Amino acid sequence: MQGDLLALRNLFADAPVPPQPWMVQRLWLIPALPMVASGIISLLKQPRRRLAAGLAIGSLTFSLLLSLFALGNMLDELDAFLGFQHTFHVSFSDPVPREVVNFTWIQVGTANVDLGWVLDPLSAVMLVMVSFVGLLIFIYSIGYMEHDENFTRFFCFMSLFAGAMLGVVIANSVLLLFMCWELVGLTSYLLIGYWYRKPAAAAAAKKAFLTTRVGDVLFLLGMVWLFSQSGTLLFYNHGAGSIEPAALAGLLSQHAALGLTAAGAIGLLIFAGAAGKSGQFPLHVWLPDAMEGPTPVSALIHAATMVAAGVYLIARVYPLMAAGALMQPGALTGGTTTALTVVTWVGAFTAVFAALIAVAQNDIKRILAYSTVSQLGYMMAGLGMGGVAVGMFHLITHAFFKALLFLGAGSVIHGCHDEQDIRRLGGLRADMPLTFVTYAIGMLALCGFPLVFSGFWSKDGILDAALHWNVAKAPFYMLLFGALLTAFYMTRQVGYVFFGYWRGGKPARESPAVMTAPLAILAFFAMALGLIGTPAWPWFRGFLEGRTVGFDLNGFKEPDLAALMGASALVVFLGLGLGAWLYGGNAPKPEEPDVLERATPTVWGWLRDRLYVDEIYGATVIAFYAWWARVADWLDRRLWGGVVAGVGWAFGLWARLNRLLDIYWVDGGFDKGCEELAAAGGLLARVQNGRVQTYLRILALAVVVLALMLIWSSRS
Amino acid sequence: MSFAFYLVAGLTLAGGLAAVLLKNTVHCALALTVAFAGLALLFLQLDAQFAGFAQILVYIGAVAILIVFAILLTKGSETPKDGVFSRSWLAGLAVAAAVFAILGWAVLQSAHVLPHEMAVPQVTVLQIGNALMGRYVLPLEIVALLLTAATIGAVIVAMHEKEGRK
Amino acid sequence: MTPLTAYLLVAALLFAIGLAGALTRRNAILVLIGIELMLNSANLNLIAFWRYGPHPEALTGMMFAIFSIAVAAAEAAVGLGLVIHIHRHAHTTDLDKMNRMKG
Amino acid sequence: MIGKPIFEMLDQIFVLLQHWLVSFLPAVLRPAAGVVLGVVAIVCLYPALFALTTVLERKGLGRIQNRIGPNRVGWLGILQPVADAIKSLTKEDIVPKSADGVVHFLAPLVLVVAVFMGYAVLPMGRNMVLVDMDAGLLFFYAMSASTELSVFMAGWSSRNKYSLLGAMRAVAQMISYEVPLLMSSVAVVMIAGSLSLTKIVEAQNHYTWGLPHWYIFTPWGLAGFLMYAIAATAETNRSPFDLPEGESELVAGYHTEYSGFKFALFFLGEYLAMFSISGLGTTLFLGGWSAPIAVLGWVPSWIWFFSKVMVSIVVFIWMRGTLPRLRQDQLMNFAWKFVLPMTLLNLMVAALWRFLGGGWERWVFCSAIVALAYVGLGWAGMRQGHFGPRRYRYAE
Repeated sequence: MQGDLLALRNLFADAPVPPQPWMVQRLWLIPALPMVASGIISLLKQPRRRLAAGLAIGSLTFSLLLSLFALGNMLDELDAFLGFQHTFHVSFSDPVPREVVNFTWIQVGTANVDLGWVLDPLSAVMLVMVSFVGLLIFIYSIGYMEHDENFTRFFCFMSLFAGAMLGVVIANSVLLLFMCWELVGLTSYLLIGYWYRKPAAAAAAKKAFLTTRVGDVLFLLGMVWLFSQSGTLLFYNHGAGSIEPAALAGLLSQHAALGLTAAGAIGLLIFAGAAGKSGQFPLHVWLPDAMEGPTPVSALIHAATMVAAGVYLIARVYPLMAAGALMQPGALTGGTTTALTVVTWVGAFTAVFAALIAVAQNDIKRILAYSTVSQLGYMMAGLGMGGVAVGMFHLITHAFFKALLFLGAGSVIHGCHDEQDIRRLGGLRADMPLTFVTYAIGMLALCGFPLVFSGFWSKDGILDAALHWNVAKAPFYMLLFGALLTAFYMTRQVGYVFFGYWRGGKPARESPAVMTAPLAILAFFAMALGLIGTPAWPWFRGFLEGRTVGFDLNGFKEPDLAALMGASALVVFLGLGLGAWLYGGNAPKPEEPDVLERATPTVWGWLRDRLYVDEIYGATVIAFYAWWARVADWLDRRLWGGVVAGVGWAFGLWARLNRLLDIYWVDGGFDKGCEELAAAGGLLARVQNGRVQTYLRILALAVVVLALMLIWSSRS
Repeated sequence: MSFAFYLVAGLTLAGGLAAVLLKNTVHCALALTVAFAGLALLFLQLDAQFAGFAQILVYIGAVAILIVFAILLTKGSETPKDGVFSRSWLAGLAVAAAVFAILGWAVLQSAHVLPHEMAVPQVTVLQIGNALMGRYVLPLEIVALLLTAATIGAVIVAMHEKEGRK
Repeated sequence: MTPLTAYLLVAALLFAIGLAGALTRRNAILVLIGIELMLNSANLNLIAFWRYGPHPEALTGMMFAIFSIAVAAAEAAVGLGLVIHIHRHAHTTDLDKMNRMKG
Repeated sequence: MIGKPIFEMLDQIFVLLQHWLVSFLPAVLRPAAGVVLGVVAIVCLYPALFALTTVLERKGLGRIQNRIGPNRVGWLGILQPVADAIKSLTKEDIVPKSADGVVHFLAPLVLVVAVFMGYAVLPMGRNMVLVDMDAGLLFFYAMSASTELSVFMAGWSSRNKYSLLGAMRAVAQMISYEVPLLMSSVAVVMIAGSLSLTKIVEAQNHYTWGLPHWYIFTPWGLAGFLMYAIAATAETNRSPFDLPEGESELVAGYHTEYSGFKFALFFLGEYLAMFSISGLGTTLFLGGWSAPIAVLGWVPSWIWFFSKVMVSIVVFIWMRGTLPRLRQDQLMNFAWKFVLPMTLLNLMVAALWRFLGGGWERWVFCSAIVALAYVGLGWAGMRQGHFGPRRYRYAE
């Protein structure tokens, strides 16, 4: 059988290879366009607002069109690919069609530093999502940022971000990915600190940059390790890439410390990078603070795309993470490895942990930020337990409804004169009807309201995978609890903001159409996207895993599925009900304590203070550095300072002694000597008569003498 | 040695001598041009076409013109009253003679180990270009940097200092 | 006399002429002219050694000469700029009068 | 095609003629004799072309300026150059008393010789090049750089302030515009991958859908050609860059003190330089001797070369009749702040063109960059008053 297969492959290897699709050759245009736009915008002056926004939006529109084109291309190829497999009854080592374009960037000795891009279902889906959500947020920003004086700078950074993020998506080389990854981090830093005059924003930008750097250093280590072991930086290279079976076999045969294989260890290092970017538990602290940036930034970077880049990274290197446990080489599901188990536990823990904190926050954006951290935990857990499709589906749906929520929050903030404290808002249902309706849709999607909202299906996929996970059942219960919390805190937020009565100062007003139109579009997708991932028609999963799926109601008949859906719906209703009961009718006044705070002030205090993670860091890592700095300072001041002072004092004493000697004994003789020396110096100074030619002459003479010496010495 | 070599070498040396000896500075510069042209011809005789043309382009087209400009800008074309040679010209001449003596002696002493006729090297401009962009790319970049720095430096040094400014 | 010897002798003579010019002329520009001659004679040496050397295909001498031409151009530009500057300050290009750096 | 051999023979007629003439000589002398024949042909042909051009120019300028132009000697004044030649040969050769005799005498000779040298590498038709040099373009520029010195020699040796001023202006102008001239040609060299002019022509002698692959039909080539044309006009001291000889200010520039045959030599040298630089432009950007459409490929190649050169000459004349003279500061600003940056950018565009492969993107990108740069630089320059009218600063 194996021989037949090989013969068949060889047969087709001889056949004229169809040229790569047009789109694959031009895939680089997708990130390049926004980057070029950013470059041009950076040269514009402040008043050129329309041009700047037009350039950014125009370039991203083109990128979106190209991305859609690439997705269509991929769909065609998938059909052809499956048709081929079906006709000839073969299966390829790669379960999905994949087109790569690689080239050598630098050649160092025998090692090639290769860059390249890849188009496969994963990147195609992600490209469309990033450019589409990005485009909507760009349009929204025109309204949101209209009064900002640095409008052009904003669009310059946003455009750069969009380009870099699209670069991360298409990268087929871990180095290219890393470069775009760092660019994304840079733009995140720039945009968090966009209002750099606010000290909080500047501090948050620094915090975000430094915290993600911790993960990135580990990522870099993983990258270097991967390069040194597999000898290539490319992910896919027609069988010679670093995460293709041949290289993985090599990585698996090596053992690192603690019983890990090299593949597992590298996977964990890369996961550290992903955890930094995606705000997973120990490194999540920067994300809530990042809400100091403008709200479109929060929506685009810190909800929809950049933070999801970590999840995307894990999905991209999934074969590496899952190496050794795969049913089939190159498959994108199944198997549990140490690396994936770690991913799962971290994800599940983060999901619950962040949801808990979100319950007790009062800043509208901060609640959403913790919600994002929590949902990213879901995605990680989904990746760890259910494979690429499960995690990515939640990523895509989450991108839409969380962007919607952030933009809705932005609309609220915009309409309520920059008020972000939910206790000072209220009753906006009537004042901002459009915002309210879309926000409610986003909130229900996030809570996972059954059947019509996308969040339900994607979260259900994760819970389903958790239920069938064969390592432990705890993540399932954790995630279920997380769902309850999610429904609860979102209901609390909506109750505060949109129900009750207006507690702020100046009355609120509805935002302009340029802001509400993207909200409406996003709301539509927050509902409709669920349709492509229901158990009856798991098209999305099929697309990512290289299968075609038809509509089949029997999908619901899988064991436990109905019970699971029921349980999850129940949990959601419970959360919604609880929230509505506590906050629905009449939220407390700003000065009054929260309902829950009255019940359990201690726990509430912990949650409000974010479980003291920042304080723990302050007390440990930062305190250690501060202590170490103080020690160094003390050493400088006391120890070395003392030594230096002592030496100085000793020399001072010695100097006094000398001075006496000098005055009464040496001076006489010395003066005489000096005079003699001065006379001799005058004699010598005649040589230096200031005439260039004299110097040149001496130089030439010296050359002659040197040449003579050389010749003479070689003679003897 | 061919007649052409003696002719060109004679031209070059005569040009060089004239450049050093003539009274009128502009004549010196023009004689220098003759020496440059002779050297370019010598390069061509040595089958170094590219270097020869580069020599003409750079030295006759640029350096000679620069020198001429400098002469006119410094009113150097008038012959000074107190002679064109410096006070210590004799010492300078002696030193130069000594240098030539030692150089010539060294060349003649080692004449027997110097190689004789070699096959004409076939070097195309393409090879030179590839070498410049490949093996010698770092020196090339450094020279580019040097030329940029020299341009800026020369402009700044020769620029008029504006009155009334810092 | 082998060709290489002849070229080397011509180069040596040119060098000496240039040196003599640089050492004996009063005018700073003529000193520069002498220096240019010296540089050129060095170029001639490089090219001659390239032509008659063991590895002409390696292009080492040729490259050296080409770079030397480029450097000489820079040197001329800066040198003449300095001369013009000095002339503007001291109103002379006579090197015998330029001895303010006297020790 | 019946006439094919005939057309091929017509195409190669001068080459065949040369071979036939040389074949009478012993084999030893043949290469040298071939070169001598070529030199003689060039030395005879171009002065004749010069004579023709002077009439053309004077008649054309006359038409533009609403007058008749020379019409006395021969039919419609066609023999005017002959009369001029006789006049200049028989006129007294005046050398000013204080002039530097030797240099004064050498200057026109150096000019004409250096200009003639440039023709050695110009391919004037298929197989019609005197020396097919590997570094032909470099040789051409080396020779054209040598003409600057002769201009200086003429101006300085005349001991006349107008001459000297004209010479200094001319040299400064030629040096300034030589840089963009070279730079715009380097773009061609980058794409063609050779300094040999015959290879550059060969690289352009292809056709798609019957249309030629001339470099002028690419974004960088068009921009490069425009810059080349501007720099070439300045390099040959033609109007509107004819400040060095501005009659109203400097009498006649560096050849004020020349008369008779020496003046004629200068005149000849200038026109020869114009021909050679037009020929080089034709070779670099207009496909040299290749036909403008594939179906006209049967027309002898030298006809195409000379027609293209003559068209350039007509454009030169037309510009002289149309454009007023620039000011010195405008001239320098234009060279250093517009033409040079544009040519440098053009180099990058050419590199981009080279590495973007054969798709359509390179057309879009390169055109966009060139157009943007042109508009941007021009706009910025105009705004800062580099190219526009002079803003006077009066003493307070």
